[in-house]
Amino acid sequence: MSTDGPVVNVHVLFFAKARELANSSRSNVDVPTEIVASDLLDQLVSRFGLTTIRDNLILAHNESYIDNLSDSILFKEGDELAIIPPLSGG
Amino acid sequence: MSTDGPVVNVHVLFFAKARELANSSRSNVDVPTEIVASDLLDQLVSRFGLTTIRDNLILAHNESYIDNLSDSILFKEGDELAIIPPLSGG
Amino acid sequence: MDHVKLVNNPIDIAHIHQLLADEGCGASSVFVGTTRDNFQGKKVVSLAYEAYDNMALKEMKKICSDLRSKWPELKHIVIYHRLGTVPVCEASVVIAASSPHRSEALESVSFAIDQLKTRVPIWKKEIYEGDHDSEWKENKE
Amino acid sequence: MDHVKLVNNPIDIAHIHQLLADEGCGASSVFVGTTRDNFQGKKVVSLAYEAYDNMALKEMKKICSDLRSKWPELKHIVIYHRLGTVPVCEASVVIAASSPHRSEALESVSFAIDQLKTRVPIWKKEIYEGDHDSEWKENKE
Repeated sequence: MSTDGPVVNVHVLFFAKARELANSSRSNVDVPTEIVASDLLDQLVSRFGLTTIRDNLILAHNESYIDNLSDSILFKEGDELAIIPPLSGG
Repeated sequence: MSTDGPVVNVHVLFFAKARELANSSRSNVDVPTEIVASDLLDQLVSRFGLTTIRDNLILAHNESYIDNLSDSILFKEGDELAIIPPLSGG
Repeated sequence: MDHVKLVNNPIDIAHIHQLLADEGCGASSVFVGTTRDNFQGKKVVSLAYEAYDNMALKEMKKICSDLRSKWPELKHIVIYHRLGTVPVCEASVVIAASSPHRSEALESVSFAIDQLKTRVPIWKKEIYEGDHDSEWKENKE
Repeated sequence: MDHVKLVNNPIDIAHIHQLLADEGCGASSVFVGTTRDNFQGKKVVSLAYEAYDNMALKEMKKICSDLRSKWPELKHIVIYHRLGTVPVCEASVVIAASSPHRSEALESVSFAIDQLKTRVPIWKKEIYEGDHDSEWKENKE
């Protein structure tokens, strides 16, 4: 990821359509220790080829939804980040 | 039943508490060919010992509720009349 | 299809679910009413149900028609009521429906149980432990 | 008790009803979501479900807590979701609850299925007959 400050390595999980587009269900990525969620999402989208579904994605950090993409996320080494396409359980 | 005009013989069915008080589940009774439901109910209540539950009873004529006790009922020979205490199915 | 029945034996719940199955349906809702073990501090041993059979079946069928006019998408409807003695924990009534989408199945079953309690001529008597007199119950409006 | 599970095999509905049984309960409500055979004129052969397992279980447990704070009388709650391939007519999700009185059981199950669809990270892909591309579905708000 493009970043100037300190970075940590986190696990990124991909599901459903995002998994298919990324051609991967899991990846390890260096991320800044603090970053605005929408900036992070943009970087992941471009790196993993998710442009076509960008506007439908949300993020979960350590198994909790990031409700607002304008929020900042604080990362620690080994955190889990998930790319969440629209849900369709039930 | 006390009546002056033409009468027909009908089946009267008793259920639940009414059955217990009447000591019977079924009886044949002569009724006027036309009578106001509340008058009929009063006569049945006194004849079959249902005074204690009078205000909680409704009637069904040929398997249909008589929604309003001030309605008149028209009877034919062999009709079915039921004394219905408060329902408690379910 | 409408399945309406008064039964004298335990109701087979798995069978109810089979009656609802349909390839075009995405949702089934099943309500089961069971005998509780207590009422106002008295221990209930069992319930005894009786019905005005013919009229009860007629009213149960009317409930089915009412459901179908309110929720035309409904596929299968089941209304079974047990009569006679029903021990604690066993089902006295089962109301179930299936439909392509979930809201119809859920709403129609809720509506049907309320209807059943107010208009189907069935009565229950609670039989208590000890020397408490058994009691005819009364559904609230 | 709360019973929350992701399962890879057919869900045993009779077992769900057993989990709900309780002597103090008068009511059980069971919702079953099943695979439909059609979508916009295309014939559906099966559904493939995948989940973010740990988070899905966490969200399912949160739904249980939410139900218990909204309806404190609830006795047992069951939320089972099947993963992998689910053929037409088989259950993908079962949500069930028991309570002393019927309104809690009925309302909580309706509420829970809406919650599940909006917040539990599970996805389904419809697999169609013929040469139609399979499609990731999207729950409506």
